[in-house]
Amino acid sequence: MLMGLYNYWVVVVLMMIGFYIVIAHGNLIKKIVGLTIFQTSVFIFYISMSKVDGGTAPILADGINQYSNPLPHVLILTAIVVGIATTAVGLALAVRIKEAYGSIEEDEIQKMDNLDC
Amino acid sequence: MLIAATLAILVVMIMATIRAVKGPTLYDRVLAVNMFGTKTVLLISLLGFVMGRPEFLDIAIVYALINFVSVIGVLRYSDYFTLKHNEQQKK
Amino acid sequence: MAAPLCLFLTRPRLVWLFALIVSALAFLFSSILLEQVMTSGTIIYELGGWDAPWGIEYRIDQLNAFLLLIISAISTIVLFAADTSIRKEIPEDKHTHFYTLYLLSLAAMLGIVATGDAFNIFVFLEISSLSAYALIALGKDRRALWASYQYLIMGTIGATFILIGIGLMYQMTGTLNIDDLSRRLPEVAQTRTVFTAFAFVIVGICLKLAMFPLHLWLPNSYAYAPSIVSAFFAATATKVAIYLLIRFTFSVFGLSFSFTHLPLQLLFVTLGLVGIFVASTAAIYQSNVKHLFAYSSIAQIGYMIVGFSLTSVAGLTATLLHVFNHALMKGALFLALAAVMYRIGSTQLSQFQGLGRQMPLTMAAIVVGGLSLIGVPLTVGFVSKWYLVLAVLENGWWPVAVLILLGSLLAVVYVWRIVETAYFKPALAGSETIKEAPLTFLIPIWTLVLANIYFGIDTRLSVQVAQAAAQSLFGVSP
Amino acid sequence: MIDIVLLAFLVGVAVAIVYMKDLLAVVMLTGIYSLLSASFFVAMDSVDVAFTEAAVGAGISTLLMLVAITMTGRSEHPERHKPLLALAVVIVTGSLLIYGTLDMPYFGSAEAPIHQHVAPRYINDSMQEIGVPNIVTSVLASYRAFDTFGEVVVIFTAGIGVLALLSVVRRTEDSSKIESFNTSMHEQHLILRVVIKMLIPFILLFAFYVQFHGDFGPGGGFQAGVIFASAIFLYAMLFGMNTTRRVINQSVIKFLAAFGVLLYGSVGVVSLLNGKNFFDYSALSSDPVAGQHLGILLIELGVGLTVASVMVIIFFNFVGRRDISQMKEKKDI
Amino acid sequence: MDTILQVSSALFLLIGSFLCLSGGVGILRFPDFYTRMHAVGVTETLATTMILIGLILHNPSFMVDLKLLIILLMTLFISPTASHALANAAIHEDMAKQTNSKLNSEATSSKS
Repeated sequence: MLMGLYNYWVVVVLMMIGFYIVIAHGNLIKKIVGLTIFQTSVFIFYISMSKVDGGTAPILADGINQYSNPLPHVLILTAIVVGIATTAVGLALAVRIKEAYGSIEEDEIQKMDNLDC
Repeated sequence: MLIAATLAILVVMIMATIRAVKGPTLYDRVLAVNMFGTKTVLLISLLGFVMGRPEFLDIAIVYALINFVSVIGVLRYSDYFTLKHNEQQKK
Repeated sequence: MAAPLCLFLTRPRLVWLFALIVSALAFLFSSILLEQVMTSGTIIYELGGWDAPWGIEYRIDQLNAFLLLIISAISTIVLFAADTSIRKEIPEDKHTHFYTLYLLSLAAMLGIVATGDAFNIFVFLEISSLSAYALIALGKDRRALWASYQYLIMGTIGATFILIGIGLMYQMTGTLNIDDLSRRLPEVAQTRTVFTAFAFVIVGICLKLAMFPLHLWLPNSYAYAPSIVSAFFAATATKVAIYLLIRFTFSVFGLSFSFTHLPLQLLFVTLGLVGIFVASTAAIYQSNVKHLFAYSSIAQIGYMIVGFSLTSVAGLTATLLHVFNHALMKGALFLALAAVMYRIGSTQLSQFQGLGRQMPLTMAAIVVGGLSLIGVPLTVGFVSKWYLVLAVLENGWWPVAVLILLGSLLAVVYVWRIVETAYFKPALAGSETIKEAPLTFLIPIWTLVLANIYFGIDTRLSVQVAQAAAQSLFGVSP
Repeated sequence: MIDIVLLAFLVGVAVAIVYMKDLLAVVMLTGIYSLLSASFFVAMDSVDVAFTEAAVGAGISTLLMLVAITMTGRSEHPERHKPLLALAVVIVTGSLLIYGTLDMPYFGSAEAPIHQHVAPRYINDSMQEIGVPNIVTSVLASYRAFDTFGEVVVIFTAGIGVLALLSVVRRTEDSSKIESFNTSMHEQHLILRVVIKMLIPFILLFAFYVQFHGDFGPGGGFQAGVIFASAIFLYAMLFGMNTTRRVINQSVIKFLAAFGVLLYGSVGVVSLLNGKNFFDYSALSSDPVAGQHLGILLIELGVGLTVASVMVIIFFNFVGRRDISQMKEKKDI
Repeated sequence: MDTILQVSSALFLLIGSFLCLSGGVGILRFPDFYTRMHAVGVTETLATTMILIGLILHNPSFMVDLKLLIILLMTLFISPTASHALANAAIHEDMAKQTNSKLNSEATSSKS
């Protein structure tokens, strides 16, 4: 049991580290970094489950009859693209926020907003 | 032998990471990241052989390339920081 | 069917007219689709010609078709007014971007609703959210940026949760197709993994839905986005999330699983009711009318959640009706606000003084919309609340019914505030020049308002469709 | 064995990221993190994903973050309060997930449902049905073509979104000033420029190889697009934006991005017009397998085009914005 | 023939790993940036070459050898260039700092 699920547990720890960065840190760029880690860990999770013991990469070749599951790979390819798209838009927003507020710290921005109201 | 080489590279990767975390200067970090990248290239090539399907070396080529691009990127943009920094000091 | 629609959107430099035509076409297609589905049952369309669990399919039953219709209708009507409003609120060089993003978001929402594949839902969800972030950030105020950023963080966390949930489900069943999932899940329903998957999917969707405790991103995003965008999203985005919630709990996991493993029913009813009260109370204290209506949206989501958690055909019918009706009223209200924004450049409540005389038609629309929010007879709001209360009573939950009615009283308070300022306070000095909104606003606003009244009186069409959809869901799930 | 080491390593890096305050270092560690996870993907047999993760995570997103922090500043404020609530939320979510893993099929076991239900068809029949040895490519481009279409649209949306957020109207006087400011920095990099000039043609060639070899080995439109774009980034970083703009016109790029999506879509429409379903490539040719081949080739081309041009758009807009804001700063001083 | 290939391949790999490790120790233990740079720069190129040659000897398939050769060539190009750029940038910054501190000290001395 320990070995059988070890991978998944580590992945969960990774996810939670990413998640923690997102919700606990106030810096906008750092939040996006956390988001990237969070998403990458989910990718690792998907890829881990596609592995078959003794299998190889799902590219057909003679003399091999045990392949790992290609479907999660496809999904994750798509998800990686989604991830980079989100990162790009998030960074663009962070840049604009810096221009508009002069800061990228959550609490400072919040303070300025409260003044605005 | 392949396995031994793989392990050696993993150990070196860990060392590089420690340096990247410790710093102290920006350049130390870039150096460590660069080294890390090169070692990843080697690791990938070795892994291909260890797992018995060495046809996929394309990935290693990409790694080498991307590593280079990002090192250049870091250097190029670190210039901005130092320039800004210097200007501020001059003022 | 809906697939070819997705193609139009990618042409850049498309102008408003083009967008309008596309959207109208979408509307046309979805009406035909609804007609077909109502007469001949579920339509399945296999993309790529591969049959279901291997390829991706569009699976359209009454529920999807109904939502497709709502979304495309609202988008067409809103777009009609977009041109005038956008000219005022967004710099010239960004117009093409605006329309491209708008269409992308429309297509993505249609995609979410139409597709029958769990992972495909995630992809479309991200398209629609990405375009939403960008659209909201186009707002003039700098707070739009911050609101959009918060939305981005929350939205991405939500999407990632859904992704984890889908992954867990996939791991237990080996399939991604919704229909196939619903067939294979019961075998493994007792495992802890499926339970976790369920929890993650639900939490993820609730984040997107802005259900009560997770609603923090919504008011600011709606308040600072360009008015047209607020109108579009207020009327559609949460509906899509509701759809997902219904789809996952009823079709994928199945009724018995969803509501027996967790105290979900109790949880949702409580959260729904608390949501109604907290959000309505918050709405009363807002000084910006956009904020006010944004909070009222959260309250309305509370009603939908209550109806949904009744797990009876009547309750679900009420929810679907409310989805439809809420889209109509919020569309009308936010469009009217867009018109106000166009004329006076602000939606602060204090600026509304005397507007009842200067922009009579617009303000009348707001009043009708507000009445509908309260649930006055002859408006659509009444119909859905009526069905909701009936459904609640059917379950014998007296206190809940009373609370729902009390919630409506709160709505009276905040709507009254607007009416009072607009009609019974003297006009601000220097505001004599304010004229009625241009025709491009009035036509779509009043189309929606009249629809509000029409569907409030003649309830056959909407009720029939909603009931059919609800019944089919209960038929599907064991 | 190797995967366990890699995973432990990943955790270490992630923890380090939590504690680092210097954003520049954080970004570099993120680069390391994604290189590591890419190595892990190789160990898990998913070469295509490793390919993409390396190119995207270590390359593109690191670069974008770098450019972003040149605009936003590189240090993070120390936390002022203990984020106990956040910790609690994280622990609850984490333990829920761990709880969920308890009933999961063991890692690597071939009896897991995912290896039993849908996937075998891909593995056993895709050769006859599609005729492409790389199963990932055939699933990506044919069985689940619509997902991939969504993916292209996502990246396109991101491109438009970034354009909407960051694009600025440039004036020529500004750009000439920026250029003079930039050239002063380029002079110190003579060797770099020579080497990179030599490398760029090879990179482009390699990108084409990846693009068209995707049927047989790892790779495909997306990866090729990213590599292509990274060659352009290299050029732009060393020779200045203006020179690059002269080579690659922004509106052309925008057109290409849209063209890629349209190409993808029109492949679907053609099969629709031929009376088959959307994205049914067998309609493209009398022989279904040949039709599949052609379809995959075309849509991969569409993906490649869109990805490359969107990446370039995003990067150009970030850098362009930065240059402008820097000019303003200089004027202020 | 085959055994010779195997043995020589193993030998190359061994040398490569050793060089790698020494580089790793170098980057960890050396006192300042320039010495660390030296440790990495010197070992890295050679270590990579050794390991790649070891792999080439290991595998008889032509396509794979070709790719390995490409990687080898690229590393030979890239890694010294990167090292050069890095050292260059570092020196620049150091000089800038020195002049700055000189300016500063002059300024303070002139004040006093």
